[in-house]
Amino acid sequence: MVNLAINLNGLILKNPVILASGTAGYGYEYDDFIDVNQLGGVSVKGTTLHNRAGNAYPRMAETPKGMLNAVGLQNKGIDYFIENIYPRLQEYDTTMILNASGSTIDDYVALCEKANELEHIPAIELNVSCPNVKEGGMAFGVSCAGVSEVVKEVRKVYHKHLMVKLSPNVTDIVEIAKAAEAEGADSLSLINTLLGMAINAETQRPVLSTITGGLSGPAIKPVALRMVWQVSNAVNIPIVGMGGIMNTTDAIEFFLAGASAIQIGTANFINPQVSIEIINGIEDYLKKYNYTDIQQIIGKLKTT
Amino acid sequence: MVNLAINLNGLILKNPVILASGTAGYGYEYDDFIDVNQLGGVSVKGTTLHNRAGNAYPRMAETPKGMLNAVGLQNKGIDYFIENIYPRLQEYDTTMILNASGSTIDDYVALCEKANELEHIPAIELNVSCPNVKEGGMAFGVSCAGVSEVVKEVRKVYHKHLMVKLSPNVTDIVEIAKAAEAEGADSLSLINTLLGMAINAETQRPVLSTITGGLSGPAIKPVALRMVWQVSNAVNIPIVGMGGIMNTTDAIEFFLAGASAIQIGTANFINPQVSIEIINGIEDYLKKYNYTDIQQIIGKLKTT
Amino acid sequence: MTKTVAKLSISEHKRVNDDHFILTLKKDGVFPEIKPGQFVNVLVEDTDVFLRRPFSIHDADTKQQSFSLLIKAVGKGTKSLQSKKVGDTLDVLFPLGNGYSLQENNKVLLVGGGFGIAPLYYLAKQLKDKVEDIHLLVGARSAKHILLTEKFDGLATVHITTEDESLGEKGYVTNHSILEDDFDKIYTCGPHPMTKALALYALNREISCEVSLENMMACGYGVCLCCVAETKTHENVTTCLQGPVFNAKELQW
Amino acid sequence: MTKTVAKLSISEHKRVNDDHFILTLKKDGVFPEIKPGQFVNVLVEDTDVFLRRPFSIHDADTKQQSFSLLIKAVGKGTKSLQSKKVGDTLDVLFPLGNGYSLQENNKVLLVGGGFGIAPLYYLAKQLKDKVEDIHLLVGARSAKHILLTEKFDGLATVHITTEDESLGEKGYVTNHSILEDDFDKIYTCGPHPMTKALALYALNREISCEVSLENMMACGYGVCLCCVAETKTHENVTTCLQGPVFNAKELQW
Ligand SMILES: Cc1cc2nc3c(=O)[nH]c(=O)nc-3n(C[C@H](O)[C@H](O)[C@H](O)COP(=O)(O)OP(=O)(O)OC[C@H]3O[C@@H](n4cnc5c(N)ncnc54)[C@H](O)[C@@H]3O)c2cc1C
Ligand SMILES: Cc1cc2nc3c(=O)[nH]c(=O)nc-3n(C[C@H](O)[C@H](O)[C@H](O)COP(=O)(O)OP(=O)(O)OC[C@H]3O[C@@H](n4cnc5c(N)ncnc54)[C@H](O)[C@@H]3O)c2cc1C
Ligand SMILES: Cc1cc2nc3c(=O)[nH]c(=O)nc-3n(C[C@H](O)[C@H](O)[C@H](O)COP(=O)(O)O)c2cc1C
Ligand SMILES: Cc1cc2nc3c(=O)[nH]c(=O)nc-3n(C[C@H](O)[C@H](O)[C@H](O)COP(=O)(O)O)c2cc1C
Ligand code: FES
Ligand code: FES
Repeated sequence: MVNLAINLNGLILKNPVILASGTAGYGYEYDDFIDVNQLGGVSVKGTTLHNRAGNAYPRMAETPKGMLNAVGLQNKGIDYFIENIYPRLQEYDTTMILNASGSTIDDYVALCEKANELEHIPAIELNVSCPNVKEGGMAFGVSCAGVSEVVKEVRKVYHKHLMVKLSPNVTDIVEIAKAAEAEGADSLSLINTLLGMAINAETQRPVLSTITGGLSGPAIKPVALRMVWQVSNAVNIPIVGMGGIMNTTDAIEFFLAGASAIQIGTANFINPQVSIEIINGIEDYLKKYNYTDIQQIIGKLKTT
Repeated sequence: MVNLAINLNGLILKNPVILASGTAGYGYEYDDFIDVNQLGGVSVKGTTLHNRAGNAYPRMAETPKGMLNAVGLQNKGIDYFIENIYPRLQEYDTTMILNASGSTIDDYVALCEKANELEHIPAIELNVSCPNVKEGGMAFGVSCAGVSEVVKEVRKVYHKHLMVKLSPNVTDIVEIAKAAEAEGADSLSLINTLLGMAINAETQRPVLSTITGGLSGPAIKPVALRMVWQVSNAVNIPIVGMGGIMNTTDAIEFFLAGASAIQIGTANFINPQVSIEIINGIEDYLKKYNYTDIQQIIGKLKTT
Repeated sequence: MTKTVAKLSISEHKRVNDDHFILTLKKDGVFPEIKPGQFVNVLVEDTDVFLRRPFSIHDADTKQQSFSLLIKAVGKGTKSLQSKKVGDTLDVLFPLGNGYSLQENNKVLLVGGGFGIAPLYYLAKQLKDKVEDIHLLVGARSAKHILLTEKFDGLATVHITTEDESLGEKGYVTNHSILEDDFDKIYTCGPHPMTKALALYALNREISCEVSLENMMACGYGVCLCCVAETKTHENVTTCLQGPVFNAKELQW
Repeated sequence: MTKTVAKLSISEHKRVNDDHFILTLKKDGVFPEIKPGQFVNVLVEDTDVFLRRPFSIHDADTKQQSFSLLIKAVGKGTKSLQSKKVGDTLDVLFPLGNGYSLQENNKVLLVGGGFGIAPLYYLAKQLKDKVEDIHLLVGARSAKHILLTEKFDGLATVHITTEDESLGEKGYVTNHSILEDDFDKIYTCGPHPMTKALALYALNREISCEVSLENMMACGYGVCLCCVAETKTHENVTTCLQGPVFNAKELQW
């Protein structure tokens, strides 16, 4: 038997595979395709203090082995979430993570205070890295000072597992990661999307209503792997890796680079069952190489 | 008739298509495939003051719609170049650009002083963005202070066209671009490769001898386009755009985003004739939409 | 309405004209109920295609356990599908979306533009028993761009407009004289300018109107929020899950 | 030696065993001179393949204007090539690299490991008139992994090693008794551990030895500097342009 359970600095996941925020919906949209209870976790759609309509259509552009999105954190706000969505989430036996965004420190704090009361949600993923709205947190996420400030204030009111989601649009992700760790983050998740752009050469217009958007999918995997590797060598809290994971092999690469768990984002759009296939694939990989615990490959990249 | 010639702040190109450094060799390697004289220009292999053996093999990893390289500026140094390669380049009727790299300011200055004497080379592309060697200039290229310092010192000794090649591995490429402009750069070229990594899940080892390497190819096009767009809206000197250009449509997107010329890199490996195909394709596009001059589409992205 | 993702084999590949073709797909085992106006999301395994491609269900046959798609080859993905052969398999996510509502009515009008005619055939078949008098209005640039109207023989009275007057009345569907008739309901699908004009026409005349949208999609099952349309109350709703069919009066035009 | 990039049609597709096959490609018009040890770089139009894939030239026929490749299906690109059909076209860059030198000699040994046997067939044919006595030594895990040795009938005396002793001598090529003979020259191609062992053996015995390397490549024509091998003088040389064939004594082993 192989142990896939992961203790993420106190947050227990039955296995290391989480649906990534913004691609997971609230989990229940996947009921037709998979048994959501088999997942390690679900990071639900980015939630803000107040209702947000999101950006104008079009919000999507296909790119080589990737896509740009400019959703802009469309959601009905935390109160609506608590009243209408949270009750449904309690029926699931998987780790539900609330992806939390804000435009001011006060917003983040107010949001996280409310999240702290949600019994069935043992963790928030603090999104300081959404590139698609002016107030999406990326302003915080791209400087050490910004990250320090948000994490510090949120830490005061949020007493459960605080995962901080980092932006890849920075010169040195290691210093940002260290700043989050220093202010009390329990874990780090990375990477959010890379800021990109698409143009329609026929209409001579940007494809997205917002001109620029967030790049995700296999195209960004090399950058994501590099950042997970760099950060895992620099901090002592666990890392949740993501960015372009499409199959088991990709997932294993992230574990070797130092991720204790992974998130599946864009790949769900290509195959809504891929998360379960990857869980099974990880088990097969571990068996094939005679491991008994997923822990045995985490960070075990051989570099000599 | 359509005019494809470009005046790049004094540097005249017969058309806006340049072979990118590190993928162009010295131009003559393409003699079997294309008429090199039909190109707008050739940016020759990154050259340093002294001989460099480059990094150990393996230096390459294929990634989704892209590749990582870790060549590490292998070249025999500027003196060897002047003696053995430069004479051959004089036979070509295209704009030869010397891609110049260094590990110290003194190196850059010494190199550019020598380059200043080369009659048949009217421009250098100052590479402050090579991610593959500790001393590859990326240390300079990722901070405003670093870029300012290099450009300022080189500007004192180099009196021809000074193109500065920017790194995409930064939080804010606009401020870096402005720093280069302020110190006297005649044009900017972007982007160099994104720092990435590849892992072999079977051997559990990095694919590259250097662990991390530079990501190029279509995968990075959305990031490159975004940066060209941002920089072209912020500076007054012309921009040479590159990153994942595979065909005419991609090229047109870069012109619309604000590039006055483009470079073709990784695409050459897939099709060594692609540069000529793109030159013809640009002409066809302009005719189709009734333009008479390439200038008429540069920066003409419609955003309202 | 349970969605599935399944590998379906192509049982028929029919050329309509140079750039239109019909693929019939068969599914073994459980076959879901399919409503007209619903769509599928197809994985195209080609170098330059990444996301799935959505297509309306053109016809469905529960007994045969099959359904068909009417596809126009416009780009990389659709051209790759055009080159598929009978016996090849496609990975398909289906059925997606809400579909048209199927009330009893006296006289209804179906309006299709371009490949917007695709869902109207299955719709007409399903309305047959419920509606007295079904009319189909289609428009195109010229006669040779008018597709498949013969399929509607016995299902609907067909009206045609062409811009060059090569068939039917001259002009656009929105000028056709049949619009002067009194209809209980209009069902439409097609490019945005056309559906918009029709929606406004219907709203103006206070005719109940259902519009199917063709917004760009990433997932097709309601999680990415990329495909949204704006409602009258300035909310963004997903066209893949809450649509693609909307009551015209609920949307912001 | 002019390189070209051309669309070539597959004139023959021959299965060797489950994972090995031979593709024969035909070129109309000018046909370049091809030397044994040269290779081609093939564009594989498949979703997950980006760069070209290099293969040695297994045989060439100037009159027929064709050449063939012996390919082992090991991954995405080679599996995609395996599924190609006669009549399909491939975009190929060729001929690339320097090739083996073809001196007159009394007695030479050709050593192949895995698909390293690929270039040795064309080499043996070209050496036929120049060399008195040609020997071929191949090794594999067991008899069923020994490929195509029958092709060398009349060209070379074949020697075999298998790890399980199911054919020929037991062990590796580097232990085979034929190595005790006196050879004027050794030509070899195969996985690095094998070529290395042979190179060291030859250097030790002061036998002239040419080694063909299979380094990973991006361009194949000398511009990317990704495929380098290290020389005795610690210089990095391109295996695609300055190689793939090297005199064993020039390299750092
Ligand atoms: C709900 C729904 C139902 C549809 N039903 C049908 C149908 O029954 N038959 C049919 O032929 N097509 C239908 N479409 C449109 C079809 O999905 C697109 O034509 C297809 O995705 C184009 O793929 P491609 O790879 O060939 O084009 P690409 O190479 O990706 O693009 C070619 C051009 O088409 C544009 N384009 C791509 N997707 C869309 C889109 N969804 N809407 C508008 N423009 C687009 C691109 O911007 C580009 O200009 C439907 C779309 C939706 C959302
Ligand atoms: C000069 C030269 C001549 C060659 N001649 C032949 C030949 O005649 N017949 C033949 O079958 N193969 C030959 N090869 C090897 C062949 O190019 C690779 O097997 C092929 O590129 C693998 O492609 P793939 O997409 O199937 O594998 P991938 O899916 O890309 O990779 C599968 C596995 O193979 C490894 N791999 C990929 N390329 C190479 C390589 N170049 N060297 C070592 N390992 C590699 C990968 O790391 C991976 O582990 C030659 C290579 C070179 C450089
Ligand atoms: C359509 C879409 C919406 C997203 N929304 C969010 C979000 O609300 N909050 C967040 O933290 N990340 C969001 N992301 C980023 C993903 O969670 C993930 O970090 C990124 O897509 C990289 O992973 P991938 O390549 O596997 O998709 C979104 C991504 C996509 C594609
Ligand atoms: C193999 C390789 C070697 C490169 N060497 C250099 C170099 O020496 N100097 C330089 O400025 N850029 C170098 N580059 C970067 C390219 O010039 C270009 O900026 C980058 O590849 C992005 O463009 P592309 O996606 O079209 O390849 C190299 C790129 C590759 C792939
Ligand atoms: S396409 Fe993803 S929500 Fe509609
Ligand atoms: S493969 Fe590019 S130099 Fe050899």
